[in-house]
Amino acid sequence: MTTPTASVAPAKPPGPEGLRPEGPLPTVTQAAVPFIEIETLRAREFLPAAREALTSLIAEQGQTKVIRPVFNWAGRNSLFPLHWGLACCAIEFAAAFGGRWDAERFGVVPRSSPRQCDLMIVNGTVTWKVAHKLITLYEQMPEPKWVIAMGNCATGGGPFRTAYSVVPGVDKLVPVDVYIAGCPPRPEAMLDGILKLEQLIRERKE
Amino acid sequence: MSEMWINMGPQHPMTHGLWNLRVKIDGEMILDVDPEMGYLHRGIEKISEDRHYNEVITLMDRCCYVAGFAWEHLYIQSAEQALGLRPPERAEYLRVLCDEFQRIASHLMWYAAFVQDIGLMSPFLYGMRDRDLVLDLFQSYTGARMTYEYMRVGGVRNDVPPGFTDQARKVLDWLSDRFVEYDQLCLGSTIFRERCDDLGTLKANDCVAHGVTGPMLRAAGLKRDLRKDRPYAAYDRLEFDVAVADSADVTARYLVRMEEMRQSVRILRQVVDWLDRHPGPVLAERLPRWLGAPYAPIGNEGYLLKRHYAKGVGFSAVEEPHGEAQAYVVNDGGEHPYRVKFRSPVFANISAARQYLVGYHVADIPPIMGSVDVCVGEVDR
Amino acid sequence: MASPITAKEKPSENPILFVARPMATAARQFAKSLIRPATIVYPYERLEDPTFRDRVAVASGRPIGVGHVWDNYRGVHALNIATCISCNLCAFSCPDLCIEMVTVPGGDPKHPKKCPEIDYGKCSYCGFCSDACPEGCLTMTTRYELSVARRAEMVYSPEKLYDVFRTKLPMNPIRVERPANEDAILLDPPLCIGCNACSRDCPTQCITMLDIPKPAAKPGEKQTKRIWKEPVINDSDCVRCGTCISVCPKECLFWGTRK
Amino acid sequence: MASATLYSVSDGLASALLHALGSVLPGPARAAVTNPNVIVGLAVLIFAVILLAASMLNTILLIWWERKLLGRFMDRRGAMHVGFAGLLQNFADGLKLFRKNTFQPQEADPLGFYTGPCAYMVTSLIIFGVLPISSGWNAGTLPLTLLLALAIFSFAPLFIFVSAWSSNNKYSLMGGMRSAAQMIAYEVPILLAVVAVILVAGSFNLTTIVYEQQNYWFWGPLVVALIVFVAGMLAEMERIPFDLPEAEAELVEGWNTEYGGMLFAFFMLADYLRALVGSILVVLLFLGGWTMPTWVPGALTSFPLAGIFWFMVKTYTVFGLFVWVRASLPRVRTDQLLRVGWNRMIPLSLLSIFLAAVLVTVKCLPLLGCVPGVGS
Amino acid sequence: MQPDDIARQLAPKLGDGLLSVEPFPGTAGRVRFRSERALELFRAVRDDLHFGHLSMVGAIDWVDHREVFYVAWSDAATQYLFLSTDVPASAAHVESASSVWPSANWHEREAWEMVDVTFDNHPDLRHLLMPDGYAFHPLLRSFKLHEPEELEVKSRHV
Repeated sequence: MTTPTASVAPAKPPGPEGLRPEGPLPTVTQAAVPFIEIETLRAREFLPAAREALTSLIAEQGQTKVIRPVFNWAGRNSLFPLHWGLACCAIEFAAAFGGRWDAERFGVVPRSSPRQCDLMIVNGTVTWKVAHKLITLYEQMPEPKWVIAMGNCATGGGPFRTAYSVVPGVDKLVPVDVYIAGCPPRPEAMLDGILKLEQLIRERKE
Repeated sequence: MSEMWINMGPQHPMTHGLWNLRVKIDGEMILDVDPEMGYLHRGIEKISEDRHYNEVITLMDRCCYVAGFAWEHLYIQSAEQALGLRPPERAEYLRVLCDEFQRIASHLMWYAAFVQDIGLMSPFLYGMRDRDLVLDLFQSYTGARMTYEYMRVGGVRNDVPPGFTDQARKVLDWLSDRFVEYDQLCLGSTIFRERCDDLGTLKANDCVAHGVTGPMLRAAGLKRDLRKDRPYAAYDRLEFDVAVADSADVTARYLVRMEEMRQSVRILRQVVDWLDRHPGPVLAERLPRWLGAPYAPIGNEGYLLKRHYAKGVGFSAVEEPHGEAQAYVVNDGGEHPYRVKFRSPVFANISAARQYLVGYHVADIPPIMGSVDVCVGEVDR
Repeated sequence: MASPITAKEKPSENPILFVARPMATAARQFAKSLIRPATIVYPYERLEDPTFRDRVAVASGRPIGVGHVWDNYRGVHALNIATCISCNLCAFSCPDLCIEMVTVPGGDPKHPKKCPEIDYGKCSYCGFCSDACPEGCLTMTTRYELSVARRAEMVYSPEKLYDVFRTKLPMNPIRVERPANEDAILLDPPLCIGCNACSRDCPTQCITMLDIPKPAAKPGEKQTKRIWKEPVINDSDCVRCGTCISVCPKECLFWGTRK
Repeated sequence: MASATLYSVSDGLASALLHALGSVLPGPARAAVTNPNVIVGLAVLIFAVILLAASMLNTILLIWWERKLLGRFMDRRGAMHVGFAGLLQNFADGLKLFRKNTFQPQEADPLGFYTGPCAYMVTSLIIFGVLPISSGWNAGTLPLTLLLALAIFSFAPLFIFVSAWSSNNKYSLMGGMRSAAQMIAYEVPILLAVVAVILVAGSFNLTTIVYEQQNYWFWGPLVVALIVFVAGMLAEMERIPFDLPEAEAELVEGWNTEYGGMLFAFFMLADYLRALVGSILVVLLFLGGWTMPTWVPGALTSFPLAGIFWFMVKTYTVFGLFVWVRASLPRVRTDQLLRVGWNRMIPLSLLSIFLAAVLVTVKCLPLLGCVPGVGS
Repeated sequence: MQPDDIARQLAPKLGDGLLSVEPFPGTAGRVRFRSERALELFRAVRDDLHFGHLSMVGAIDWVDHREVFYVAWSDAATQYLFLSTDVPASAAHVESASSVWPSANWHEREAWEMVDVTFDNHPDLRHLLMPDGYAFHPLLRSFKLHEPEELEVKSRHV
């Protein structure tokens, strides 16, 4: 898996608190501080740990020369995204599974249960109210798993990023592998993002 | 099994968006429901107070993402009232064109989601396929499939390209043929009728008391359609009927929506013919450039506004695909709207959920909520 | 207000043999799509490819590509750096504040050339910027594929936008016409101190400083130290960017209708 | 090849292997290795492995077949980029699920959570041992193969309910309960419909039932039983219109909501194994098994493995019918499903028994050979 | 229905509770009333003027006071009616309309959480769009949005 993003500042948790300057805030803008205490890094800490364990295991055993490409082939050709719709991009997400673009051609079949998914396509605005649930859903997905931030709202809050209730980018909550720009992206652009992710899975080394 | 509460949502195939239906069940029977909204609350009304009048349009498209044009139209009407402007006639017809095609697209989206809810698999794809044709038309003159940014205060951005009307006629012909197939797939099936008849009944007086509007209200037999009752844009110059059904159940809502699509096709044929015959400007002439052209100036905006526009308020309503949407725009003379308040039809339709869900089975929730046609974007705003 | 009731409880279809009718419809659809389903095989077939559209739409009679006018599509921007006059209008018009003016080589030290840098992680593709561009150098193209693995790659520098321009993708041809009698920038002469700031910063060089007669000093009044020059704005060259208003130290320029 | 049965093939293979092994071993070990009991044991093992491989391969092909057919019904293409025409798609799915993280929900009961899917998978696989795919491809001449097959087939609700209960999820639980209710309700009409077949064929042995159809297939005279059987099978396989336990719209994924990775793959595979078994049973009981009508040219029926070929053609066509139903019908509701099961299907199946009895009594069965020219 | 008609029909019932009826764009008129007499007005509007359908309830923060407005619709007259009342910002409360029009329920919940106007005798006054326990009222003028600069991608050119 690639390193999530450049926007992640590793020294400081890039959660809601990390967005603000140091020091006490003026009383008026206090209201705009996101109000939910989110343990932003739960999933984020879990991933590197799991990756480290896996890498050391592989290094000890040294057997994956042959198996890895096979599993990478399987993994990239059968990405099951989570079936959920957040906002506008969900409609284009649905259109991509409609007859004209037919994402099933690539083996992409949406599943309703996070337990059966490998891919979370965050297709819309993430609000602080749904942030908990998003992290829960992400943690319910079994490894290996990927996240695609589809559209500008998931990438960085989009037109609503100044609003009091919107998470400015889903990479504040879960690690993101591929960003798709667009507002909303065309279904083709979404398929392009999935192909890009397949490329990343093909190239991954761990 | 004793009584228990289950959460349907926010990630649930039934919701078609982000909301949570808390259901109290006893076995398979529904005892109580409590819709929980706000998972997609983006503060559109607050952001609007921070934007210029034309810049709010970008939010309107994303407010209700299946009926962007209707909400653009709604906001633009109110803003024009608040600023005291009037669009040229061709712009009015173009707005009707947008609205009615949007109604078809929205109802097709509803059809796709609704049949998926009752387990029909292929019509979902037929609906999406035919909706894409309408979106192709939108793209050909606005440049986008869903978020159009097409209407402007005082008119619309640009005229339709040459050859558009012919293509529109082709699509309308194709769609009228498909509506027959849709009916065959749904109404022609005994299972569909068994599933949907006498389901989710909400009688007319309950509809009125709980503020339910749109196809749900018309399915209860009340002939109320703002396009007829308080015609806006060019609707008073167009012929169409209001689709009404009697039985107030899921089948009736299906019938009303299908009939509305047929009526929209009828309206669109007239509009397309009119557009062919009457070329003209699409943007009001003497517009100060920061309203006419879509960009914000710097410096002295306050001066400009005070010079051109006094304070004012705008209140208008349009018949959105989901029902009756209203917008209230307060112009206090500043460069941004002082307050923008929207009334979402689905907001009221969902708030009456207890009236039409309690007493049915858990398996009935998807068809009933599907027949309500939930668009969470406009509920939460 | 009375209109005929159209969708009474008389459905247009009724079941035949329980489920025979929907199954027949599905079978008909199956037979049709055996020849050519509505699917476009995306990475290999593209809707914006006109030959593909003609081939499929005409040859198979399927509803693919009907109604496509792709030139209008609002995708990634193309920037012609050569004709950009650094007027800032795109950045001012952006409702999402995704455009930042950054310095590019080519300007003189006093007037650094600034061109838009667009962050596609914020851009909502509304087209306000290309509508606002007075020189037509910032347009939108039909490119829509923009998926990156790193957030920072979404920021398109002017050079990158110029690369898009050089690919000769179809550009969005729709231009918003200017109103005939547009508001202009007017001068409030008594306030002007003739500082030349507006003329210096005007991106189109449409402001010239003309000498004005120095009034005779009234008795008892102290002579002001102003420079006796006054800006004259050439309305036909002016793009109404408002730079002069923003740089004016005395706020003596304002919007208005020229008589 | 018609004489080469699957068992004789595996027996020959086993004895050849063991004799080859024995020839290089010293005397006493040779005698131990070439002991007939050992040979039989190995032959059974090889037999089982071949059956397993064949049934799994067929199941995966069946999934591919469904995806492609469903795609065309929906005016799209279905999986097409992985392997030729998407043939490798399901292998990719399986491999991926195999390598996914295995986990267990916090509140789940581990015993039921793990044994449920395994038992579901195993019972679905066992049925293939008794299904005669062709004249030679069966596990021998057990007298009651039909009853055995149906008995194993009806184990499933138990394991579904166990896994649904153990995963400690409300949706799973509701799905499991619906599944149990539905399968029990439809077990009865299926068995009653089968009674009609048994009456006409005079045997509980599937091979005998197929040979009884050499002159005329049973679907003509027993059309009522066929309808009941197919409807019941749709319910047993939990396919639309009777896929309530997995009703995606209300119960997220039904009883396998909490399952992921390989356990979910077990459910998926077992579902399609059962679908395959259902289609095979329809072919065996009503469509003449591997036999073909006499008007079909001999060249088409006498090539090697022709029986298996035609059997598979019939099976996949029957499954295509199920896919057609899935593509065009909505889902029914639980109470409607049960009402149809108890109030319509059982009377219908009793009627079919009555009709079969009448037909047998008046001995007019050959006259009713249904497909034109089927009667020899 | 003209503003004068409305005033004539409402005046006997409300007396000094009715402040004025003035023309308002898109509606039959705007009825301004005293917030203490709200319930009587709602009943009169629903029963006497036959505005049976309440479309919208909202509130505006005018900094010194808050305005609560209601939009009602009459099927007979096919017209909207705009009702509005001013409440002081220090004691912003008004009688709930949900006993007269059940549809007011959710609208009042929203108005309460957004503009901080309390509706007395509301059956279920809790948060609708924001999560429980959210302490602010976003549509008040004193509530400021994020500045866009705070949300910039930090390592923009990495």
